[in-house]
Amino acid sequence: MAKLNVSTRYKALTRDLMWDPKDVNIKEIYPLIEAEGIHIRDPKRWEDPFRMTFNQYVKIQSEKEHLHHAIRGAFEANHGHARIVDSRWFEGVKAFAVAVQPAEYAAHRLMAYIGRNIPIEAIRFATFNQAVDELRHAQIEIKHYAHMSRYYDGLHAYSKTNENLWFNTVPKSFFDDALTSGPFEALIAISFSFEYVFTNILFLPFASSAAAVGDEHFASVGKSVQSDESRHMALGMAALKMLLEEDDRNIPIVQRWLDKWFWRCYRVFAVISTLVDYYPRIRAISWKKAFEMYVEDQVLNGLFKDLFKYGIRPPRHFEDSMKEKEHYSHATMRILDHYKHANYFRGFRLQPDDYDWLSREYPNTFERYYAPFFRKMDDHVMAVASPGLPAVCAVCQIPCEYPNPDRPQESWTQYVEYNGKTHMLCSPGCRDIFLAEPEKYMQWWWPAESYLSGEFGSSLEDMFEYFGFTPEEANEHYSSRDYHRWIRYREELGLDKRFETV
Amino acid sequence: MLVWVRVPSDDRFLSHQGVPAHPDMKAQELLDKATQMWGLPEGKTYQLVRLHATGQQPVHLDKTLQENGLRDGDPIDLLG
Amino acid sequence: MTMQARNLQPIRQQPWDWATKNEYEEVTLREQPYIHGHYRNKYYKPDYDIYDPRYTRVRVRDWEAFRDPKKLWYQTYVMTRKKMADEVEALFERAGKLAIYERVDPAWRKFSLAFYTPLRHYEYAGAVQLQHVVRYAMGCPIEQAATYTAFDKQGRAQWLSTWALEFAGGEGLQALQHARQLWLEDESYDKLRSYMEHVLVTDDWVEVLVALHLAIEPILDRLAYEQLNAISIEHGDPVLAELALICSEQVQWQENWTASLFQLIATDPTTSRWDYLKSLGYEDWPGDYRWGRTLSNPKSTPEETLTNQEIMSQWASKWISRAIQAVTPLQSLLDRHGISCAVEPVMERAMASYILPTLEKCGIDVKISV
Amino acid sequence: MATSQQQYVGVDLDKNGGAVTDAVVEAIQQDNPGVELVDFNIYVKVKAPQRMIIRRQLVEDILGRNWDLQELHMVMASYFGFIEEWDEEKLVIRWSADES
Repeated sequence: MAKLNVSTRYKALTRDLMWDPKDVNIKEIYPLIEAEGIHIRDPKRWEDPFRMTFNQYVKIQSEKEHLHHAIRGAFEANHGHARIVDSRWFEGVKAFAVAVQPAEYAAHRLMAYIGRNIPIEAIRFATFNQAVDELRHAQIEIKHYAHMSRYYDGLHAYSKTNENLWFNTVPKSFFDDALTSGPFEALIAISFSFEYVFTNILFLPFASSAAAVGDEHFASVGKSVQSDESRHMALGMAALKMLLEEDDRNIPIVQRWLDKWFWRCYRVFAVISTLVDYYPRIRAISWKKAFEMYVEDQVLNGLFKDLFKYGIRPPRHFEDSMKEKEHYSHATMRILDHYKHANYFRGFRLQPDDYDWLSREYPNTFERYYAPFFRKMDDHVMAVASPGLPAVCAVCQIPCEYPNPDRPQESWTQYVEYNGKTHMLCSPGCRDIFLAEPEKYMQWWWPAESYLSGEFGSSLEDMFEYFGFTPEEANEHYSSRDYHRWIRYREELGLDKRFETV
Repeated sequence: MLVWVRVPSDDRFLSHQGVPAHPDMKAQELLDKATQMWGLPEGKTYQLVRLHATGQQPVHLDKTLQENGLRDGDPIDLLG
Repeated sequence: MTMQARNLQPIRQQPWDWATKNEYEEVTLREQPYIHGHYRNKYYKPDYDIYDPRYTRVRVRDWEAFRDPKKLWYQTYVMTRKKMADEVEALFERAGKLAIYERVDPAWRKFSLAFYTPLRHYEYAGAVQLQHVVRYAMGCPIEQAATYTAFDKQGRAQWLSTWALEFAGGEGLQALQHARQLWLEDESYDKLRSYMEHVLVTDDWVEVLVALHLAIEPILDRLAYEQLNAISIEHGDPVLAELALICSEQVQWQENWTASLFQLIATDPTTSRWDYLKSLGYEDWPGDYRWGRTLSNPKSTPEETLTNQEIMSQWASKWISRAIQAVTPLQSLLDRHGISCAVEPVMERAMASYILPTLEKCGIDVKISV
Repeated sequence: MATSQQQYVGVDLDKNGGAVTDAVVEAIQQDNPGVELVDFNIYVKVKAPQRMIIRRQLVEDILGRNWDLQELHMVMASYFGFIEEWDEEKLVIRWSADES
């Protein structure tokens, strides 16, 4: 037969499969299609540039799986966990594990929701692929920490921790927000804002750090996951362009979503900034530089210049995120140190090389505003602990402890009156998101009320039981049993032996 | 009822911390609870200020929380 | 692990506090959060939680108890499907090289294009509605199986399309177009198309699974991927028969896992839809609504008065009757092309070999009215 | 909008790709003006002003074996720009701000 080219063939396989129903109302099949005010005229002309078919998908993905699980198998068999340069890295990996992995799972359910409810075949098969990919990511990450959990603390009840711990309400509320949105908003939220604007910064620097500290397994997790993200980014870009070009009435709606989800994504990445700047003892890049490279250069200076012709301006408060880049990781690490006695991943005493690196990378801010705080822990790791349970931001759920980047000695906390209550927000970015949909954000579940009301029992032990871990699994790394375990594993393997050469 | 008390002078840069409270309790009682919780030095004079979207409002220590118009979930600054 | 030095002993043999027996369970159990969802849906069922037992009428004591008999997780899924994809591609390549399509009996050629090509729409519609199941089903064990099943259906829709493109030679695109017309306008397909449209507006995710995997597919897939295989070969077309064999491997798995799910549901005597919380260790959890920020107390929703078996029986009766009505008119298509194959015995066999035994294991009676 | 700063497009390639990654980088350098490389430990970021083309034939010539553009999926960890074309023969990534 005459060989069809890739584009024609892809269209033949993925298009015209749906039809206008004759015996039911199409609005019953797609009840949400008009809910958000988006107008679609001729979506047929759009296309997912990756043109991945079922056969290509399973072939490429099984090769990726094969490569990744071979690395995993070797790492596990050789006790790679004992061979990394410093075990505090695992505390960062734990943070990643219990924060990012449930997010992947939520994204899996979310992509199914989007694919089911947006009847645009041009992007639909890409959403179906992504729904399966996200399950892949969740499972690769689980396999990674299933092994860790056999040797280290903190992960053995991850689902309980995910459901009940204050820290996990941060990523959970982010994806819950998208899951409860309309399908087009969810598409912009995840495929565009999350995947295109921010996942680079999640997987590229972190995988590089993993390789630098010798965690081959985690480097492979990062790289293998990221290798699917190009497809997800392509979906996000195609969807964004389609919505903007289909109808002018979509533009202000899309702008509103970009405003909201840029800041929402930026804030959910707060802990990632500490995984870039603090947890690895050998860093690949600083948060500040990664932000400049991936967000400022590639997105604000690249993409948003292109979107100008549609009347789209850079997302609201993007200047704030640029200002905050000198503060973000330090202020976030400070928050983690306040509550490290009640978290499944530990803080740690900064070491001399950490002070050197942080001062060098952040000459304008670190020594002046943050180093004194971290030095307080030199004698006593609990010196900076919070006396109680913090008020958290009603949108992003992070404790309201960010400094105003213009005046770093002052708090950035915002107070808003709604429905007979004063609501607290961590920043002007989150405040504006709250004000746009207060009826949504007043529904957030915040464990402080439950903890303080004694719902989970009257003692601290009861509360930890509810979190899914014990007080011994929290606190500071270098004084923890995990650190001593790691030393023992290394001794057993003879890793710290010095061999004289004469 | 729960109120959120912050000590802006604390150099740990902490946010408001939850304090279980009761509408009928005197503000002085809340102040004592909060100073104890935050580990502030005894024998000094402190005051409470309620924070609003529109500004600040002093809390009268001899009145109850209800008389002060304090509501569940209100943020308060403890100044000293 | 006895080989391991004492100082390298793991601190726990099981990675999680909940018991797992294998890799599949390790990456599947307790994946979905069950409580403390943050917001209610903005548009669809705005009173419901993100993961809410009220998305179906049936009640299950422990949603995590379901197991896929094939224990598929992502790795094993893509590895087995890669093998199938390789087989399908090799099959088409050999067929081209051996010029098999040129030797196929002309009557079969016309019939097979008219019968198999429109089924891409049927497979696709099933894949789309399974996305609804993936979003709203309770727990990862169930929705994970639905996820791969949906992907399989998508794959079969593409295999059938590829087959038609290859088989029709230079007129491949027209063949797809013609098949779409048949699907929309030919009266042999009228009832089947209508059936799939009604599946697409079925809201209860368990009912969707009943409609797809207990009614239409056991019948139609047996006809398309089993019964016609020998007839295909008789007409000089081994390609379609081999493709159908690969498809039927997927179909058997989808029937097996849904059958065990139906059994789990039908034999569960639970009367409260909130009982699953006990199995998760949240026995006394009063619900997040009590903080007064959410719209309503989900537990004030009245419970079903019917048992799971009664509900399943209603669904099965309704959808099996309709499925028979949907497949029966395909006889006229066979007759029109002079293919001697009777649809009715295929339906009887599907009932006897799969549908009735499954219903029996569930303890369900059905009233079939055709 | 005035282009005060250069708009770059580009790809992040996984260095595990070995010879394939090297060949793709070389092909990009040969076919596109102003290419810059940023070495990133396990990745190499390859960027070019405004537009970038990757041609299958050239990669194949450099690599000295048959090479399918689909293999790029294995090494392309990320990209920036709009994918304008991706068929059997070439991948084109570009910004389009200067068109309007």
